[in-house]
This record gives sequence, structure tokens and C-alpha cells, in this order.
Amino acid sequence: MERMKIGKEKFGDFLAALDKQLYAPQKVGETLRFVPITPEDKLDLEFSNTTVPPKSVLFPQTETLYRYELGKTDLNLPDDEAEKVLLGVRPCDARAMAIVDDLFSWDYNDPYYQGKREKTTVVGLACSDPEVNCFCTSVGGGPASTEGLDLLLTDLGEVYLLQPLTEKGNNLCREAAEVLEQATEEDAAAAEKLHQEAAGKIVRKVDTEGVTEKLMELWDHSLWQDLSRACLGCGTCTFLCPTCYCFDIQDEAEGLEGRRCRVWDSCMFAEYTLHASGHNPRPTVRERTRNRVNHKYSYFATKFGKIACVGCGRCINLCPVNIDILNILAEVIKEAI
Amino acid sequence: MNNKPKIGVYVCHCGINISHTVDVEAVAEFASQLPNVRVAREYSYMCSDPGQALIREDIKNEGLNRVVVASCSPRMHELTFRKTLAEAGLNPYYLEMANIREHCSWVHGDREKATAKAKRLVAAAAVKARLLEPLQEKEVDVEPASLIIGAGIAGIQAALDIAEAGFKVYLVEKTPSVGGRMSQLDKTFPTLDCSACILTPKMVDVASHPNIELLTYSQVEDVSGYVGNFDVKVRKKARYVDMDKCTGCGVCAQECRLTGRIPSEFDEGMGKRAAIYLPFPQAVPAKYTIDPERCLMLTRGKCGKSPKCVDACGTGAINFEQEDEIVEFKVGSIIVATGFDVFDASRKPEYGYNDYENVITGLELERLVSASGPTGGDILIGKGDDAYVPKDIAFIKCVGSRDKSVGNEYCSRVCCMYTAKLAHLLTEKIPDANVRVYYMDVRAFGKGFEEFYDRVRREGVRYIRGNPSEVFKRGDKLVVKAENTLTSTPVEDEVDLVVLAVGLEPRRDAREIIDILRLSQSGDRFYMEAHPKLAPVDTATDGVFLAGCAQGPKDIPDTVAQAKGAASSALVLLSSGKVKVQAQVSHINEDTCRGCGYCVEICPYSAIELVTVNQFGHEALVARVNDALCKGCGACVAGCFSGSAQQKSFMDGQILPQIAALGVMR
Amino acid sequence: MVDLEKLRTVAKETISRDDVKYLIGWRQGTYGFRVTPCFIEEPGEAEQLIFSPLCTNNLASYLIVTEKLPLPRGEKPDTRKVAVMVKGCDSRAVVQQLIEQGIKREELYIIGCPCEGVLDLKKVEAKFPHILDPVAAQWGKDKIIFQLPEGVVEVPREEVLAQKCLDCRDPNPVIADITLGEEIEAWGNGEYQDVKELEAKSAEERWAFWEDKFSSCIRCYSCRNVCPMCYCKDCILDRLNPSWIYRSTNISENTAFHLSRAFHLAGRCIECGECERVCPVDIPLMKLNQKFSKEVEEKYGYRPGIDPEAKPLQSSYRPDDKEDFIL
Amino acid sequence: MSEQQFEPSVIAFLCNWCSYAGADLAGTSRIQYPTNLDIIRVMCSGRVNPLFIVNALQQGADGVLVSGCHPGDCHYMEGNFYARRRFTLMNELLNYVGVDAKRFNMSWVSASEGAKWKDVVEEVVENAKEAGPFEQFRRNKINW
Amino acid sequence: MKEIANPYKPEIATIEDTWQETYGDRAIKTFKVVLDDEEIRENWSHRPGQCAMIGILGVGESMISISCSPTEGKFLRFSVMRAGKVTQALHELEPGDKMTVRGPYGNSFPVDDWKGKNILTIGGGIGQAPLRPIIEYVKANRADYKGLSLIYGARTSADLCFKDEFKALDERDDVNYHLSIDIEEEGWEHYVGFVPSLLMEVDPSPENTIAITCGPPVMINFVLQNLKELNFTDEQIYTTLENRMKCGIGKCGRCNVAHLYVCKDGPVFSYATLKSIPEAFA
Ligand SMILES: Cc1cc2nc3c(=O)[nH]c(=O)nc-3n(C[C@H](O)[C@H](O)[C@H](O)COP(=O)(O)OP(=O)(O)OC[C@H]3O[C@@H](n4cnc5c(N)ncnc54)[C@H](O)[C@@H]3O)c2cc1C
Ligand SMILES: Cc1cc2nc3c(=O)[nH]c(=O)nc-3n(C[C@H](O)[C@H](O)[C@H](O)COP(=O)(O)OP(=O)(O)OC[C@H]3O[C@@H](n4cnc5c(N)ncnc54)[C@H](O)[C@@H]3O)c2cc1C
Ligand code: SF4
Ligand code: SF4
Ligand code: SF4
Ligand code: SF4
Ligand code: SF4
Ligand code: SF4
Repeated sequence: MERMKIGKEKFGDFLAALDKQLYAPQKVGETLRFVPITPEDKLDLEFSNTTVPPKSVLFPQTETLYRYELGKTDLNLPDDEAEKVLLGVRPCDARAMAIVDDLFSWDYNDPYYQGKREKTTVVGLACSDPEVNCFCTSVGGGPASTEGLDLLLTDLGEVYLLQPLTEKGNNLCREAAEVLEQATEEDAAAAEKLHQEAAGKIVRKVDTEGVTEKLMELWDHSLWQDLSRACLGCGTCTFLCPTCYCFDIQDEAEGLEGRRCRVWDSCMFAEYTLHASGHNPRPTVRERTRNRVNHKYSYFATKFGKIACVGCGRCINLCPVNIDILNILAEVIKEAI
Repeated sequence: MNNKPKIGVYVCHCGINISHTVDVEAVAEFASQLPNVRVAREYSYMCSDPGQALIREDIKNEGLNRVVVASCSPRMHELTFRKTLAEAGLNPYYLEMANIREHCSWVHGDREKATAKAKRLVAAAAVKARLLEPLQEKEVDVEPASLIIGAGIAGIQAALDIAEAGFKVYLVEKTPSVGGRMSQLDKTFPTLDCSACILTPKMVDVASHPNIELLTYSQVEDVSGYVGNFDVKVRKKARYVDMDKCTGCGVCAQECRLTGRIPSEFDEGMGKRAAIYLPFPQAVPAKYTIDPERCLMLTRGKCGKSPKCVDACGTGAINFEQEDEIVEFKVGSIIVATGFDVFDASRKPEYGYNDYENVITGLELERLVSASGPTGGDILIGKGDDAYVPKDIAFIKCVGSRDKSVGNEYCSRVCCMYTAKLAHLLTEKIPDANVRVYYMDVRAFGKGFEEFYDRVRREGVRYIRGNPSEVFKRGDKLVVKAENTLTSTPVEDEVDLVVLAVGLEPRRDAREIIDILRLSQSGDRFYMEAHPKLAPVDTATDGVFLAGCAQGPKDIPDTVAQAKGAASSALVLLSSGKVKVQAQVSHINEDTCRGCGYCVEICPYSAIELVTVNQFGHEALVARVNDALCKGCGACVAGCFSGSAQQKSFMDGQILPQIAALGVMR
Repeated sequence: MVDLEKLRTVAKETISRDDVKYLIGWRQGTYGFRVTPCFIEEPGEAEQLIFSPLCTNNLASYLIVTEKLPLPRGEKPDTRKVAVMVKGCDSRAVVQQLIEQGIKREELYIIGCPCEGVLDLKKVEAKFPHILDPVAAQWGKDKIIFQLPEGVVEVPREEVLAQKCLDCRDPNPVIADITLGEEIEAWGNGEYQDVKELEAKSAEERWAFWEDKFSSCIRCYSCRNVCPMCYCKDCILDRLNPSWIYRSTNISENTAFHLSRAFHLAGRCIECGECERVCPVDIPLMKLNQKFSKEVEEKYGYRPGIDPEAKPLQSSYRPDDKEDFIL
Repeated sequence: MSEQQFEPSVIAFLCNWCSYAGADLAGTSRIQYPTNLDIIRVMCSGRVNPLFIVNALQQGADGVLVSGCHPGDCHYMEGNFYARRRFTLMNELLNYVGVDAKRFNMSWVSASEGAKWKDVVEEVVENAKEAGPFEQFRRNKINW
Repeated sequence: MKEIANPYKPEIATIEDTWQETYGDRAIKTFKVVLDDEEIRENWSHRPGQCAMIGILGVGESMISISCSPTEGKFLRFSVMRAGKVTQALHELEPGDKMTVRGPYGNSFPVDDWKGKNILTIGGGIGQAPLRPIIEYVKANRADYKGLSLIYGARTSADLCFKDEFKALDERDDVNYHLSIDIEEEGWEHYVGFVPSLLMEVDPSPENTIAITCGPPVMINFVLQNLKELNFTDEQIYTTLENRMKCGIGKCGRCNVAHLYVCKDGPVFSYATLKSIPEAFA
């Protein structure tokens, strides 16, 4: 389908025309994350990126696998997912979804993730104001990358340009055809220009060529100890990474009902790999940091052919002790030569 | 070993006491549905023999391994049912009770609601029962000996009682002689017995009793272990006089270069002694001691050409090479009878104690009136030719007692009466004396006290109600400035002697014993008893008892009474030969303990200590509980952030499910 | 102000000592205003060290969180000293750790750095976004002087200083083996303005405030991990048996977590503000911590981490402690 | 809860020696009080972990009570002093985050105060009633 | 949710029998369980070496090796060592109780490729559990394989699992076994010492032999060394790895050794695969 556009003031009408659960970035506490909204809610998409990535919708931090009555054995699976629209997803985070899709669908399908993923239309917003630690362009993305998106919006000032990318995207435009207008060539050109400008603003870079092999070469290198030593083993870098999907499964009771649920977990936690015997194959922050970086840039790449990092920069922005994945990669590249 | 919990629930009707408000059948039926419940029954009297038999049979036949009894308060029958379990071969701590009588049927009228509550209580008991662990009740042997610290009248009395009962006593006295404060007194109120006359025989008894090992001039250095099994280390200080050789003749003291130059402690500094000395004539043991802080030989290494004492001593008892000796022994119980110090009157500078020689304390006056005192019993103030007999004499009471400004809020209990006694003795010794007593209140509470007080007043001693604000010198006289609060008139009383009725304070070195025995102090800084009413001779440390003024001010009869109490408490332990230790004690998971020591600080019984352990090659501090000391309060558990301290039968893992059961059951 | 030359000389001397294992200090981070903790083992590395308003990290945390690998049989642990650079607040952490026996005094060499306040990076980065090249900063009179790529910029200190520093009462280390620089006069007033504002609101308003904050928590436990006072080997928040708090994130578990964390720090939190700084979702944790600071100060005259001889607040009591809420 | 009067659930932690015995005395004296309060017995109020309160609120309590011996009367001498400090702090915290102050109560009830125990129960239950059903962070109120 | 098969949804199974293999803090208990759903029970098939996620509703799940061979019947066996919360709760279960089971998971021993070879198992402690199905499988298809040798050791004789089954082997002449304990015990007729030394004592020939080892990490490391010394090639050596697992289906992330997921690509690995992979023996 062709490119469309809509006046910002009419964006609410666009949303109203969609008979779906809407999710958009809103402030919860002090930070932005994707939460359910109604078409009437005020939308403010003028931000660099959300603190909590949209994975929280497709792969919620806590997700019930099934419920049961305590003491009984009948399992109640959750209801089917409703149709959802994720609004204002940044291209890097959308690419992360495309990456995570591989994981959740290899060999076994993950019904919970897939159930949501399939019912979700991802509406992206081209990034106009990358932050200092954004490096999407180094890992195969860009401020207007479309991978993982169904529809891309570009903010042209007065209007949003809508660029449908998939059938789901087309459907949205169809459903809301009434309120949309055809976009012009000039609009498209203006968007293209904005996209390029944004890409030009990205300052941090890394050369990922051969990094997969280099990482394995440097398995025992002292850089791991040196660069991880300050790590606190907090889960920040992983919990908020859009491509991190580790989880734990736990049973919890609420009143007389019990449920088995999965919750986000992090490979940076010491007890993540701790065996019941007390043995821990990754006993210190050194092994854990190495695993995090290797997983993204080597293991995942070996297994799925893609680097599992989209360059959103969250882990760098939010690490309280300035453990900087780009810095680590730079060291790796330097040492491997 | 995990065994699958199989719970039996027994709901008691208690005649109709429970069943008239609680639908016991419904409760039992409900209980039978609870997880892990194998049988649930109701019965008219669970505590009766047939009721208990029911439980025992089910344990045998149904293979029950946990029991819930829903009946009266566990405070009533927990022990009964524990025994029932034990009789059936089950660990008695696999019992949990639900109190559906005192806490339910007796306090509620609404049958429906009461039944619902009973169900909740049973459910909570059942989830806890599920998680109970078997506990062992341990018994430890008691070493048949006692340590008594302090040989004042309290320590002496307790020692004699215990020794008489046939047990070994180690009586440790810090000073060279037994006797304590009482030996300093002249006569004792209210009967005016001569102190020495009633005390000396006991002192001698103590020294000669075959069961008593007297360790004078000695100090307890360390006590470890726990009730029944204390290991004691005592330092016998060097006297520099061979106890076996010394005959107590005293020529050494006469010859000593420092004779008459050193203030005598016994005479409160008013008399003088030599560097080698006997504290007082009736001292026991009657052996001389060299004061290492004064003796020229010991302080400077030289005493003239040769030490005169050595030259004088016919038996060659003096030995400057003598060294402190450490004695170690084991005891089953300990009595602390370290007594008191008198209030230091210079802390009330307004009374001029430091400034005027004719301002003295009650204890000094005791020495003055004593026939064995520095003046041979004459009331003489001042030295040599200037000495005079005072005529106008004022007592000021409550000096250092009932006085927030010096930190002593308590009443010293003896000053009122010793003032009356001393006033009486003064009027006896100085017939024309004019004695008045400034007081806030007169507390004549003991047997014969009021009568004695009355007698003294009738003898002409004037009691003036008012707390003097100042004592100062005007010409030859001292002026006591006060306000007579009964007449609201200011008074400026000119006198020759002011006697300060100083109060009693904890020994200045009380801390030593606190640290050694891990005792606590009450607000008044005296050693704290386990319970002010019901355990006034016990302490928080099992097997350690208090006697006499160490626990708080008291007179001789009370001191002796408490000493006898402490002795009999100690004897209970010694004669039974065994002590049971708590089973529901605290336990620390050393893998998770972070060694912060919170529990150590918290434990009122000093049952926990930090120990260094090796964790994979690294040293780590962890807490460890001594089961024999822990009383099972659980205060440490709630104070442990890491959840490492857990009290058996009251573990977090057992209480949280109880909370859930009660919360969820609505 | 601490002279860099002196700092590095002292550091070199320290690390050259036979009885010192390594030194924990700060160095310039990988970009912009960032600073990172560093572990100096060779005298040569001391050149990296800095001390500036950017040095927010409380390095005392590393004294206790450092993971110890099992030692091979027979090998003795290295018990040489760890040298650590501390600001005023950080030094209180050291004192409190000493009180709680988390560390041994003889295994420490404390380099005190009197501090005129560190920056709130969130404020600074909002003011000067998009800066990649390393920026240095230093203290001026009532202002902070930045060496930005485009030149030197001065900013009034209130605009960029961390909130905890604006109220700081302990700019000088309370414990140190050596102190760099002159003592600084304290400016904080201990009025707990923030807490009082919230207290003045109604219960409903207070809950609305916290509900919003707590519900945004992602339970990453950064706040716990960074805290110099959180050093249980096995935190009850992670424990499954018994399970105090479930791992799922919702207002129930999140609130329980926050109340537990705050409670466990009552009378122990030394107000370094690290927990709040590291929180990726900006939960105002100091408002909870300060509430306790205020209460323990008002009720018990207690300030943690000041007196190494003091007994911990929660393992002591006074018979006349206030009890006005008790029935 | 529409028509029916709200019946709050109150969980109480009582020390064995004073308050539990006081509650026993209320029983032996047949003093009547509401059924809403359920007792968990511990040996000493010093055993009660303040986090139990948080947990009780999570698990379904509308109100909580901790009761021990009067200061100075603790069977274990000091336990209630620690409890007092801990709960003073926990009480402050709960209030501060906006939990109705009426939900958390603490009392000193001695073994001879059966009548006081009744008053305490009535007051605590009344408090919980006034505060209403606890929903702020109750576990089974969570929905997803 | 019904459309896609839900690999997280367990089956309910009933415990038919239990044995206490060993006692003490880290007791081992064996469960024989039968799936409740008849259709699933009939269609269930696992291969030697696979695992299943077993659990208790309200408590949690644990990954446990299936310790029986499919040739033994339509039931499953699990030998569980008591360690954490879930295994502790499992130990409380008795015949008649329910548990949840999902799986089977992971790869398996390539029993087809091994036909015509000598099979040697080297186990330590609870490590015998994953080896038992291969032993049973070979016993059931005895003609397909040549020699069958078992080496097994534990700390003390009381810590040995499947004792009765070893005894029963005395009856057969087509299986030989060697037991060891670490410390001398009265009445013990077998070897005293560690499993790797017993291996050297037994001195098996690498000729046409597959060696499969499982046990604690230290033991495995020494066994590997010794097998090399005995001239076993990397391809002849197999081991099973145990890492923490939560999902069992290659999603939750924690069981990885480098790019391999132990739950999917393992737990059975040939040493040829593992030796190039860092962290495999961490
Ligand atoms: C001026 C005055 C007049 C009094 N008049 C009367 C009276 O008339 N009638 C009356 O009933 N009461 C009177 N009393 C009170 C009476 O003195 C006490 O009740 C009595 O002395 C208490 O005896 P005690 O054994 O507890 O303590 P103490 O007599 O103090 O004996 C304690 C003993 O322990 C020793 N000791 C202390 N610390 C240690 C240690 N660490 N190790 C070893 N030994 C140690 C001391 O040296 C001392 O020998 C009077 C008190 C005063 C001050
Ligand atoms: C109004 C008041 C308030 C008080 N308040 C306090 C206080 O707050 N704190 C405090 O510490 N003390 C207080 N006391 C003092 C306290 O009551 C006594 O110290 C205590 O009760 C004494 O206990 P007892 O066992 O010696 O005597 P009692 O309590 O009198 O017990 C003696 C028992 O012996 C029985 N008996 C008597 N003669 C015989 C006989 N011939 N044969 C068999 N049995 C017999 C009696 O019936 C009685 O049961 C108070 C006293 C009063 C009057
Ligand atoms: S690793 Fe860091 S930069 Fe890469 S996607 Fe994750 S959070 Fe973003
Ligand atoms: S790298 Fe940083 S964010 Fe990640 S765990 Fe370590 S300290 Fe936390
Ligand atoms: S309070 Fe807890 S963590 Fe601290 S020493 Fe005691 S048991 Fe260990
Ligand atoms: S339970 Fe009480 S007595 Fe026992 S160790 Fe803990 S604090 Fe001490
Ligand atoms: S750091 Fe923030 S988000 Fe993470 S657990 Fe703490 S409060 Fe929650
Ligand atoms: S709670 Fe926060 S402010 Fe307090 S000591 Fe810990 S990290 Fe610092």
C-alpha cells in the first residue's frame, strides 16, 4: 500500500478507528514505558526512546503460564490474546523483536510470545534525535530501519507520514482509511531527508566485522577481568535490553489460587547459573559479563546468524558504573588483531 | 529425612465449653479436607485419658507424624499433649495447638462466626504442623561446685549455706580479707548488735570450712561455658607474703619504713597503715599483704639498705619474688555478691566535703565511733592537739541518693536508718551533743525500723525537714543552709560537724564482672536480676545468681535473706545434678550469616557469639548459638536481616504460611 | 579541593606499599561525563585517578561486594589491605560496615577526599546532551566548572549537584588514614525538607505517589546491589524458601520489596544516594531512606556511620524509647 | 461487601507470656469480643519480624496487631524493647507510604489484663473496619 | 492458546512407587511415575539420555534425567537428589501423589550409532541416574551390542544408588560391573578409592568401545584425562552436562555453554564437541 499521512491533531481519530488494544509510551513513575492507552489519552512521542523497551508488552516481565487451584491439578491456561497495536516503537526496538522472534520460534514455538506477537501490529516512529550512545547503524539498523515493523511513522512536523510495511500495516491503514490522506512525493522526500539527517547524528560506532570469532579467541583474555571488575551484577543492562529474553519460571500463590509464571531473569545475576549443589559455572562478574557480551555478539550470531544487539544504547546509558559494551567491543577488536 | 507429613487433627468439645459455641463437627470435617491431613476427629475431652489414647492409636494405626490439637490454650495443655506424642513414639515437637476455647468459644457468642474462626485457627495450625521439625530436649550435667564472687556478708552467708549442703565452694574476694562493708560498721541498726561480734564468727567459719576454698586477694579473670559447666579462671594476686609462713604477728608492719604513712582503706582513710598490712585486726585470713603500689621495694626496687620487713620477719615469710597465680576450676553455678561502694561525697561540692575536714561521710563516722577505729571510738575531729569533740552535729540525708543531678534516682534504703543509728550513737558518746538531721523523707520500712526511729527522736535528735542547699564556713563553725519545708522558714544552722549520709552505688569496677559474666545492668547501674519480682536473685544468665548490694541497696537482713535465696537457687541446680536446655532454641545458618553481629548484641542471654570460620579458604565471621544459653525468645531472629537466625518451631518458614492461612481463609 | 597531583602521588605511594593489595578509585569513563570505578594494582596506573564532582560512585560498596572465588586447598587468602578513596558520605559507609563487621579495619587503608558535592548526571546530561568526548569538571566557588569540548562552562552548583549533596552534612570523611585536601565546612541543615513535604500530604496522596513509583520498579535490584550496606550473602529478597517476596513484578510484590529494603536499611543507610542514582527507572528511593534517617535522628538521636563505637540502631534500645503509637 | 457489613480480617502476633496469657484470661473470664482477630503465638514480641506485617497485608489482613508485655516486664527482659523500636520504625514507614495508620497497631497487654485485651481487640477491629478492606497491595487483588 | 502446542504445559502424573536410594542431607529418592492421560502415556516416547521437567504445582519445577529406558515399560523413573526447594518437596511425595511432568527434553545417546560396540559407563554419585537408561537399553537389546561394563562409585556404600540392581547383575554373565567407595568400610568387597583410579584399575580397552561418563565436575575432569591416557579418542567419549534449566526448550537462556543449549543440543555431548567449547567444564 502507498504512503499515507495524517495531521497530528487527528491522530486520536486514527487510533479510534482501530478496534484494537493500544499500547503507547506513557510515563509510569518517572520513566517511559509501553502501557495500554485509549485513543483519548494524550500521546507524546517526542522522546529519544523509552526506558523500558516494548518487549515488556510481548514478553511481559511477569507472565502467567497457567493457573491452578492450590491442591488441585487442573491447569487453566490464559485466554487468547487480543489484537494489539504498539505505537511509537523506535526502529531499534522493532529490530530487536525481529531478533527475538528467532529465539522464540526455533525448534519449539513459544505459544505465549508468539500468541502476542502474531496479534500485535507494530507501529514505529522514525528516530529523529538519537542519543549519544545510540549505535544502531553499526549493527545493521538505522534511525528509520523497518525490520520488525508493520508501519513506520515519520514526524514531519504538522503531520505524520505513514509507511505501511506489512500486511498488518496495510490493514491498519485500511481500517483507518477515513482519517488518512494520501502522502505526496514531497512528504516522502522530506521524510527521507529527516531519516538521513538522523543517521548523521549518530556518533558512536563499532566495527562488528569478525567480532564473533574475535570474542571466542579472547576467551581468557585479561580484558574481561579489567573491564568487568566494577560491575555490580545488577540486572539493569539486561532487564532493559530489548534483545534480552532470559526468564525464570516460578510458582506463586495468591490466596487459594496458584500460578506458574515466568519472570524476567538476568545472566548478570550471580544465582542465575548457580547449581543447587552450590557450584557456579559463572562464579564472578567476569564470567557473567563475558557471557553477556559473547551471547549477543557471538553465541547468538553463531546460532541464528544475527548479532543480538540493536545498538539502542540502553545498557550503556543505564549502567551505574559505566560498563560500556562499545568500549568492551573496541578492546576486543584491538586485542584480537 | 523428609517424611510426608500426615497430620491428625483433634477437635475437642471440652464438655460443652467449646461445642456450645463452635460447631466442632464442622471444624473436624473442614480439617479433614486440609492438605496433608490424614484424620480429623472430634472428641469430648481430648486431654482425658481416652482422648489422649485416641491420638496415640491414630499415630500407631494411621502412621500420623504430626498432630494438631484444637482445644484450650497451649499454655494449659501443650505439655500434656507433647507427652502423649512422646508416649506414642513421636517427637513431642510435632505438636501444634489451636486455641479454640480461650481464644474462641469462651469469647464469642455467634456460633457461625466462632466456627469460622475456629476453622481458620485450625487451618493455620495445620499448615504450621506440616512444617514442624523434630527437636531434641537436651540435658547437661552440673558440676557440683559453686563460685561466689565477693566475700561480704552476702558472699559469706551464701558460701556457708552451700558448703553446709555438702558442695564445694570457691569464694573469691578481691581484698586481702573477707568481711566486706559490714566489717567496717560499728553497730547495726535497728537492734544495735555489734557488727564485728556477729560477723567475725562467720568469717572464721568460712575460712575453716572444709568445703570452702577461700581465695582472698584474688580476682575472677574469665568465665566461659554455661549453666552447670562454667570454666573459671581466677588470678590470685601476689601478696609477697608466704601465707603458710606468716603467723600474723605484725612485726613487719611495725618495722615498715612507711608505717603510719599510708591511709587505711578500712578506716576510710582516717587511720594509717604500713605498706605491709593487715586490713583490720579481725581480718580473715589473718595474714599480711604488701601493697604493691606503695611498697618501696616493689615500686622503686629498693628499700633502704634492705627491706625492714624482711629483716623483721621471724619466719622469713616475705618474698618479693612472688608472682600472681592463676587458678582454674569448674563450677556449676555462680553467685555474684560484690556489694557496693558509697557515694563519693565530693560529687556534691556544695556540701564542702573536699574543703572542710569537719564534713565527713556516714561510713567515716562508722569508723570514728568504732572502738577499733582510728580514734579508738572517741569522736574527735581534727588532728593532734587541735582535735576537738563536736557538739553541734548535723546530718544531711540522701546525699547521692534520690538525686537526678548525680544520676542516682533510687533510694539507698539504708541511710535513713544508719543516720538514726549514728545519731543515737553520737548522743550516747557525747551526752551534751546537739544532733539534728536534715531530711527529705524518713523511710523506716523494715522490721523494727519505725520503732527505732521513734526512739532516736525521743532521745533528742531533731529532725528538720529540708534539703540543705549549701554548707560553708563561718568563723570556726560550719553553716548548714537550708529551708525548713514544714515551716517554710530559711535556716542557717551553725554546727561543728556535718555528717553526709552518703548513699550506696554500684562498685566502681562493676563493669569487670559484667564483661566476664555478660550480666546486664538495670537503670540504677546495679546488676540486673532476671525478673524484678519473681526472679530477684536470678540473672539473665542461667546458673548465675545475685546476692546482696550487688543487685541493689539493701540492709544486712535483706542481704542475708537474698544470699540465702541465691544459695538455695544454686543448690537446686547442684543437687539435681542435671539441667534441661531449651529445645526451641535459635539456630544460625552459617552459609548465609553475614557476621554482622546484630544477633549477638540483641540476645539478652549472650547466647550468641561470632566465630571465624573457613569458607572455601577465606575467613568469615559467622554467628553461633550456644544451645545451653539460648532461652528461645527469638529476638535475634527478627533482628537478623539475612534470615540466617531462625528459632526452631518458630521459623519464618513456619510463620509465613500461618499468616497466609489466616489471611486466605476469609 | 583535592589536588590531582597530590592524589596521584599518595595513590602511588599507597599502592607501592607491601601491605596493600589494590586501590579503589575513580577514573574518567568511556564518554561524556561518565566516571567509572577503577582498581589500581600498579603504581603506574595511578595516573588514571581523578577526583572531581563527577566522582559519584560510592566505592565503599566494593569493599564488601567483591566476589571471592574458592581458594585451592592450602592456599592462604590475601589479607593485605585494600586502599579505598572515600568522600564524606562514602566514609560513613565504611564506618557503618566496620560497626557491622562487614570489613576489618586492619584490612583497609582509607584515603579521605573532602568533597564539595558531586553531580547528578541526569541533571548534567539534560543540560549538555549528546556529548561524546570525555568531559572534566572541577569545583569553583558555588559553581561547577566544566571543560566541555566547546570550551569552559560554569554552572551554579545548585543546578547540577545531586540532591543528597545539596543537603550534605558530612562533606569530610569521618574516618581516614590519610586525608587529601583541606577540611570543608558543612552546609547541610538536616531538615529533611523532602520528607516533610510528603509527610504533609494525606495518606491517599502519599499512596498515590508511591503506587506510581513502586509500580514502575523493574526489580532489577540495582539499588540493592550498589548499596554499601546491602551485603547479605543470600538476600531474603532472592530466597525461595521461605519466599518472603515473589519474583513477579506487580504493585504487591514491588511494594513489599520496597518496604523490606527500606526497613532493612533503617538506621543503617548512610545517605550516599547510590541506590537512587543507579535506579534505571528513577524511583526516588532517597525519599524512603531519608524518612528513616529523619525518624532515627529525631526519635533516637542516631545517625548511622558516624561513630565506629556506636551500637547499631536496630540491635540496641533504650528503656525509655518513645512509644506514642502503642495502644 | 455491598449490603453486608465489612468484616475485616485482623492478624495478631502475641507473645506467649503476657499478651497471649492475657487473651487466655479474657477467655477464662468469658469476656466477649469480635471474632475478626486471629492470633499467631510467638514466644516473645521480639520474635515478630516487622516484615510479617507487610506480608500479612499482602496475604489478606486488613489490620495487624503486635502485642507484648509492658516495657520492663518482658519474660526475656529485653525482647519487647527491641520490638518497640522495630515497630516504631515499621509503623512510620507504613504511614509514610500511605497505608492507613489504623491498620497497624501495637499494644502492651499483660497476663492479668483480660479486660484490656478485649478493649484492644475491639479497638483494633474497629480501626480495621474504619480503614476498610485493604486493597493497596494485597496479593490476590493483582490482575493480569 | 490451544492452536499451538504448549510446551510449558505439563502433564499430570501419578507416583506409582518410590524407593529411597540413599539417606542423609542429600538423600536420593527414586520415583516411578505414570502419566494420567492415557493417550499421552501411550504415545510418550523418550530415548536414553533425555530429561524431563518434573514439578509440583505450587512449588516449582526441576529438570531431572529420566532414569529408565523406554524398553522398561510405560512409566517413567526419576532419581532425585534432595537439594533445593523443589527437590525437597519432591522427596515428601509418596505413591498416589501427583506431580507435573513435561518433556522429554534434549538429545539422547546415539544408541543406534553405537550398535555393535562395547559400552562402558563411568558414573559417580547421582551421575549414575542418566546412565541407567542406557544400561537398561543395552540390556534390553543385548544382541545389538557387544560388551557392557559399568564403573560406578560414591563416597560411601550408603551413597550408592541402584544397589539392588547391581547385585542382580551377578546373575548375568553379559554385564560386568565395578563399584568403588572413597573411604574404607568394613565388609566392602569392592574397590576403595576414586572413580578415575578405578577406571585405571579396570583398564578397559578402547577398541570398539564407547565410554560414557557422568558425575560431579571434578570427577568428570579426571575421568576424561584418564580415558585419554587409555587411548580413547575424543569421539569415543560421551558425557552428559547438567546446567540450570528453567524451560527445557531452548528459550530461557541459562543452560548455555557458548552457543549450545544444554537442554536442546545436549545434555549428551561427545567429548569431540565439548573440548573446543570453553565453559563446558566450568
Ligand atoms: C554507713 C553505712 C551504715 C550501714 N549500717 C547498717 C546497719 O546498721 N544495719 C544494716 O542492716 N545495714 C547497714 N548498712 C548496709 C550494709 O552495709 C549492707 O547491707 C551490707 O554490707 C551488704 O553486704 P554485701 O555482702 O552485699 O556487700 P559488701 O559488704 O560490699 O561485700 C562485697 C564484698 O565483695 C568484694 N568484691 C567486690 N568486687 C569484687 C570482685 N570483682 N571480685 C572479688 N571480690 C569482690 C568486696 O571487696 C567485698 O568484700 C550500712 C551501710 C552503710 C554505707
Ligand atoms: C495493697 C498492696 C499492694 C502491694 N503491691 C506490691 C507491689 O506492687 N509490688 C510488690 O513487690 N509487692 C507488693 N505488695 C507486697 C506483696 O503483696 C507481698 O510482698 C507478697 O504478697 C508476699 O508474699 P508471701 O508469700 O510472703 O505472703 P502471702 O501472699 O500472704 O501468702 C501467704 C499464703 O499462706 C497462706 N497461709 C497463711 N497462713 C497459713 C497457715 N497457717 N496454713 C496454711 N496456709 C497459710 C495464705 O492463705 C497465703 O496463701 C503489696 C501489698 C499490698 C498489701
Ligand atoms: S546490548 Fe545494549 S545496546 Fe545492545 S540492544 Fe541491548 S541494551 Fe541495546
Ligand atoms: S554491567 Fe552495569 S548494568 Fe550490567 S550488571 Fe553490571 S553494573 Fe549492572
Ligand atoms: S544477625 Fe543474622 S546475619 Fe547478622 S550475625 Fe546474626 S545470624 Fe548472622
Ligand atoms: S532466641 Fe533469644 S535467647 Fe536464643 S539466641 Fe536468640 S536472642 Fe538469644
Ligand atoms: S534499582 Fe530501581 S528499578 Fe531496580 S529494583 Fe531498585 S528501585 Fe526497582
Ligand atoms: S540505601 Fe541508598 S543511600 Fe542508603 S546507603 Fe544504601 S545506597 Fe546509600
